[in-house]
Amino acid sequence: MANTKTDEKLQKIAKDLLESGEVSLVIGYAKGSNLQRMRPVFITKAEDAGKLSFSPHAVQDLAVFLKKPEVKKFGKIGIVVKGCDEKAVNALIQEYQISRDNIKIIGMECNGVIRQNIADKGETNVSESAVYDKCLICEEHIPVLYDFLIESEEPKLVLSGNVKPYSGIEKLESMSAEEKNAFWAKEFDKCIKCYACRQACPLCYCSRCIVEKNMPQWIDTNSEETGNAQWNLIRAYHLSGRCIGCGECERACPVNIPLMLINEKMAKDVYNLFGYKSGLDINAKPVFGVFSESDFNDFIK
Amino acid sequence: MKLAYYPGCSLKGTSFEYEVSLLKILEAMNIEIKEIPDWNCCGASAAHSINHNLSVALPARNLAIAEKDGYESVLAPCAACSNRLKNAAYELKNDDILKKKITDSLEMPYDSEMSINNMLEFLIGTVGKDKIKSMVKKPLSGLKVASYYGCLLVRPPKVMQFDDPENPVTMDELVALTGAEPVDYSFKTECCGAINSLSKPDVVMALTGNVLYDIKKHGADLVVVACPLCHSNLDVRQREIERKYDEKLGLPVLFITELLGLSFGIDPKDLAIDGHMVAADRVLKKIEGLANQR
Amino acid sequence: MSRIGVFVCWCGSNIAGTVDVEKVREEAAKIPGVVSALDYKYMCSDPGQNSLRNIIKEKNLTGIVLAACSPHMHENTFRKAAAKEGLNPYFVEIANIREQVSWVHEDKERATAKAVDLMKMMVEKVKRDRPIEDVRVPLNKKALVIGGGIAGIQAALDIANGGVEVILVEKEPSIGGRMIQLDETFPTLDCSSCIMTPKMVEANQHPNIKLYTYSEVEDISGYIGNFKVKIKKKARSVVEKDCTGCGECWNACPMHKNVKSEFNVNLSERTAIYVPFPQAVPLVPVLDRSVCLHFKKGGKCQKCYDACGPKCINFDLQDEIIEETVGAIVASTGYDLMDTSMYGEYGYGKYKDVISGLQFERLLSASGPTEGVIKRPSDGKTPQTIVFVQCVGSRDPEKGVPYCSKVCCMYTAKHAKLFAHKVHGSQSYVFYIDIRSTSKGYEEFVRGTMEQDGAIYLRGRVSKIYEDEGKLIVKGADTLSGNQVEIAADMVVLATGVIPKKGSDKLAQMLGISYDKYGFFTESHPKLRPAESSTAGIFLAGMAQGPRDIPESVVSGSAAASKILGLFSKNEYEVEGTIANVNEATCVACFYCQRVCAYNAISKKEIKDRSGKLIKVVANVNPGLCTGCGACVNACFSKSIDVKGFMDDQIYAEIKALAV
Amino acid sequence: MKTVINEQNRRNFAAQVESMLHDKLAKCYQCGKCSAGCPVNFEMDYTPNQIIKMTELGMEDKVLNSKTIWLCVSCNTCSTRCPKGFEVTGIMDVLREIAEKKGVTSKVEKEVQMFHEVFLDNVKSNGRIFELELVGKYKLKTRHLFRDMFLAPKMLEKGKLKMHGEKIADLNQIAKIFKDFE
Amino acid sequence: MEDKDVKKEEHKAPKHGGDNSSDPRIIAFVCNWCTYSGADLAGTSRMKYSDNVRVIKLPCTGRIDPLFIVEAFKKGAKGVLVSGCHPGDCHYTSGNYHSRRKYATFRDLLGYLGVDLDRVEFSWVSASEGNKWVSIINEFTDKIKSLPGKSTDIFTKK
Repeated sequence: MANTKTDEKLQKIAKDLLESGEVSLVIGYAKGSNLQRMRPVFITKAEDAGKLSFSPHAVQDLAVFLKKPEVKKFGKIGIVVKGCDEKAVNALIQEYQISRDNIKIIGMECNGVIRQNIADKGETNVSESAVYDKCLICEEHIPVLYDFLIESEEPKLVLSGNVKPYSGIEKLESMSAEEKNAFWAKEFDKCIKCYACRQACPLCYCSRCIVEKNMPQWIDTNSEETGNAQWNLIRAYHLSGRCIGCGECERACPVNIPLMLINEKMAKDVYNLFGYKSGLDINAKPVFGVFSESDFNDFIK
Repeated sequence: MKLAYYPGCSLKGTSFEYEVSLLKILEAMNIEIKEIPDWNCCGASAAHSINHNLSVALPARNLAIAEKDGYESVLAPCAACSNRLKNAAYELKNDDILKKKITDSLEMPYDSEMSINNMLEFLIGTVGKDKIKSMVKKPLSGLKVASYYGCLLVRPPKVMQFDDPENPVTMDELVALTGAEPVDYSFKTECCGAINSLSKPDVVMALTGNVLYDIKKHGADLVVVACPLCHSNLDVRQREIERKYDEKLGLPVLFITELLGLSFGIDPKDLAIDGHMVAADRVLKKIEGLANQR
Repeated sequence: MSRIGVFVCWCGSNIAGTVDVEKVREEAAKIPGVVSALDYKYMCSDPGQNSLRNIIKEKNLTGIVLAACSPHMHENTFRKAAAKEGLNPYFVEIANIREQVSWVHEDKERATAKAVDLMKMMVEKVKRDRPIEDVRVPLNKKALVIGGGIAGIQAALDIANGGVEVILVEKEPSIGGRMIQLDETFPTLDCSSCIMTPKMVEANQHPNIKLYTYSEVEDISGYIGNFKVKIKKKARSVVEKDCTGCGECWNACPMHKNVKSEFNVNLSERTAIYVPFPQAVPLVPVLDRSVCLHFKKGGKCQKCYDACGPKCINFDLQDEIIEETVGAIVASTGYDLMDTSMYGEYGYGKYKDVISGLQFERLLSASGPTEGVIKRPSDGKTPQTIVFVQCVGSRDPEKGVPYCSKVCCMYTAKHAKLFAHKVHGSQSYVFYIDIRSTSKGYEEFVRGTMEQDGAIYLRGRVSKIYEDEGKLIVKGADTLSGNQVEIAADMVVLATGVIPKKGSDKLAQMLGISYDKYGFFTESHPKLRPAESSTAGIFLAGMAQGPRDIPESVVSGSAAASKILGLFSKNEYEVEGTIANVNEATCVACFYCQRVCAYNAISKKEIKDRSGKLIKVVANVNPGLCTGCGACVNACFSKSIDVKGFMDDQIYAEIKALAV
Repeated sequence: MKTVINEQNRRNFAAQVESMLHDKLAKCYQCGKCSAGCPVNFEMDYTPNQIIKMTELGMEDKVLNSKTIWLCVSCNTCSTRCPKGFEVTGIMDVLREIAEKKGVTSKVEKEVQMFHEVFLDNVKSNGRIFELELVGKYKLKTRHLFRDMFLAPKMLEKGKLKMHGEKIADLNQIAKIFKDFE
Repeated sequence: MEDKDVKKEEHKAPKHGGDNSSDPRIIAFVCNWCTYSGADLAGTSRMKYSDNVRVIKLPCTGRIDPLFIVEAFKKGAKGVLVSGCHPGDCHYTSGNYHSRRKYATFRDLLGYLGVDLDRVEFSWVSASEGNKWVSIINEFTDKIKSLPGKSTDIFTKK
């Protein structure tokens, strides 16, 4: 449930930013069609700042809008972010897609956001069983970088450890190649190549995606087995070491492919191999922009 | 040529066979040598081990007597004696101060360029290959003979001035003259440990054992030596070595003079071959057998 | 439509013995786009090449595939032949059916099948070849040498003598570097300053050399043939052209205590206005504003100005930025000694008489603080026993560096020798791990130190040094005899290891050249391109590359110079055209390509509209720097960059040709 | 045990050795070829190259009390092969002689030392070696009475052991030599 | 009867590289400077090795895109080898280092999505390692032959 105090603070900050001209756009959340839904809102006038709100239903990663040309043309932008979303902002700064000078980060302390399907049933309180898996492993309840921080008035998320986030990864890892293959074949079979995963991803910002390149044809465009698998593989590969785990792709997928099982697996492996986690430091060099002479070599004969 | 003979103590004692056989073959070849009158012990390894000056002075007395008596060369069949005599001559030539001290003490001058020969130098150089070859009456062909040189004949090379210190062949050439087949092997000049024969018998047996087993491995019927100390270790201690390493050797060890004597057709008894600890009977029989085949 | 010619070489029986060349030819003829297929005994022979040229003409070929030996053998031969007929030489592809088929397989049928496959792959590749033009970069025939030690001076002189203008930049007030600090040099015991000073003077007076001392390179941009350099000439407070070097100013300076002489490695003092050493080139003093009373006490003191005859002291001089454009650069920034104070067990810094090798060098030097008489820093007494400790900091991965500093064995032997010569009846002990004396005359030199000069060498490191009753007790070991030993010394000299000059990593970043984890500049190839950096047009010399001695430094300076003179012998620099190419329409400027480029070849390019408004930023490939390795291609998510000659669609076509 | 290097003592000892040896200790560069070829290395407490280094460092006590100097069989293999032409065998003689003169009795290898002493006594009194007497005296002195005794009967039988020794005529001169050089 | 057989033989693709496990197609992506030269050396030394391999030459492992591996599988390869200069030996300084990171990650991803990793091999083969090239190829071919003939991965059209 939205907290009035939090909203007031948020609105004040946005109002000030717009009034002073420090930004010409604030991207934030507004109350949605019902209590359990919030929607993105784009505020360009100080007097509209009152629309801004925040609650455990603010599930969207607004950083995705930063890649849109329509948004970019505003120049200086303010953005309301949760800890997870903020990492996307950092990654975009690392990859020169936005400049730190052009963005004001309004960081929200967040204790977890409630799964859409549970919220739709009327749930308004964060709890271990109600929030997304990403919230259970979240280490950035307070964003790592912000210009303004709004502390949460909500009760903290209590973890009993009974709910195992992303438990599918371990299960898959223990399977044989054949079993894994069967699992993913079934999942990818559902794919309709709508590319919603790509559109929802704040870090899929290429103006021409590799899937649209046909000299050579990197990916079979028709939606059949091998092409689907290829698309999902390349999407995951391009996000390895970059994905910040906001989960928007999976949420956007109309056929419910468990994309986070791939994203989180790759994040885990990259961390184990190279000690790198994406989006934590705007001054860090991206993991695939550097190397170490002592990198993992055991798989090479 | 006047040839002086310096027998040394061993040839008058434990290695009497060496002198007996030497005199026998010289007699056969009609070569005359004269024992240096009233010669004394060269001091052997004991002197150089603990008293350098004494190790020069003791041999110097013998050399001075020989020089006084007008000899041109000295034969010292014992490798240790020839080594010490050569060493003394070398020191006297290179250390004027020491030379003065010694000649003063001896009350004899010493300036000689007299050559000092070991047994092999004497046989090859003074006697000559042709002479020896002409003497061979009973060629020993079919017999495999390993020549063992040890240390004293060849080292230190700058003083000994004899053959190649790492691979000497003089004795092998003499062996070949007898018609026997020289056996090549790896430990021709490895030390048998003679100097400590009495004081460190275990060490000596290890060293001598190395040499003997290597010879055995290369298929020799017997070993020839030109040094009584080597002979003592290889012959006298052979039984003990066999027991220690639990492996039979049965290698007769002959002096080179004895081998030459056999090829000259001299009776083994006259060469005192029965004076050795390791019986040479089998080899002697083989020689007889070979002779009969022809 | 492609008009491809396929030529199958027999290579005598080398290919034809194992591969059915006729079958390969027949299969080639069936491929759409192949208008000519031919087999011949020796394609590389003159008749072979001629028939190739004739067919290019006759059939008006647009591409050629040779099924023959390895491209490493004759690719160039055939490219040249094709070029003679006006075909772009990059339209020649080789299917390697000798080294990788006929010589390694035995079953003729299967080898033939493989040869056919390889031929097909190359036909598909050549169909997708685009014309490639070699790149020509104009050259500004002027060179920059950074660092005025022996390597830099040698490079500058050689380039200048070759008739090319050189800018020599030196950070310190005088050129001369480390070598001028040395007393005598191993193994000949030449006096260092006697052989160094003439070179310094020559560099200063050479009409082709422009010398900037007390200056630093501030910024470098551009690429081979066209580097833009900004040099900061630090305010000297003395007008160089008017100064006579008479010395009245420094004699008048009241600050003659408490300021340690850098040149004498803290063993003496200097004034605020000073020349680092009497033979300095140029012989013009520098005013050290950090200690000068004029600057510290509000302008009252001007004793130097008063003493100066030509009045060339100017307290108002400011730093000056000079801009130059050069075509090539030599980086020869030299070395520092390691700080050995981390060896608490040796007490450097704690005990005055534990000194570094360079300090001992100054004690030996006739122009040093003791005028060449060896005296202990603590009490000025002449030591009778000196212990030298080698490998202090070197070969010590725990506290120092794992590498060998190379010069210490030799300079320690020299120190022990000179000590024996200067102090009769003295004794030196040298602790070493190994003696490395591999150059001409070096081993003999070290042996001489032991055999003639009586230095005693002990194989082992020193564990601890402490003071006891006026002596330095050195606890060491002689591992050869297996003994722990203790020596009471009057003085201890640490053979301190060398490290790259402080700030050389910053310079390397500015130059865009690679350096190793210690900061030594990395050669383009450790064996075959030892004078070149990883960036075209930038060459390396001296200790900045790694430990080396004087003759090696001189050689490396000359090598860099000859590379530059060779480069400048043409008017343009030519590069193979197989380089990367950006699709600006789809580039989203993430610059992963730039991150992975080892050659600094990728820069940001702003695309503006006619009114000058920025439309977008894209990656841009500098053709002078790109080597065509293709790392950028892999880094690009949107596939907006490709390498000519190895385009993605060509690779895909090759894979497709193999489809089963 | 650590060794404190006293510069004066080190110099004295090294100088004494060098003057008797007519060679320079510094010549040795510790390649170890002497030790590699030494036939009795396996029994030694210090290898020959260590003896040289320790002599150079002035470790007189250790060197003179070592087993090595007495175990050396003077086979000259080391000197013959030394790449620096150093008198390796010679230094063993010199060190034994210094030990003998200084009255350092080898604690570990006294038999060797005693044998040399008994041998020279024998020469002194006879001018030549009387083997039976030599062996007997040596055995009495070392108390190794029964060592090698099993060899005796056969040697006697073969005539190798003479029951009477020879004495030279001019024993006076021998006595003088010993007097002058002992 | 006989004629028919001959004709059939002609129409068949050359007898190699088929889909069965006894004669698998293997594609090797190699760098020009080290591994390609190493393979040439195997040739000049007249070493013999399995003929199932087809080499695609690229300038550097830095240029060998992991996505090529998938494309090779799609086009019927039963095994894919990627090979280049040893760490520290890269002709272009660091191409192999950059790629090594990507290969490590990509390999994990392939395995996770059900590709049998026995079919993907990486190696460093220098220009002087003709013998290593030979043993890599032979061992890899043997390994591929021992795997089930039909690869089960989702990138291969069934």
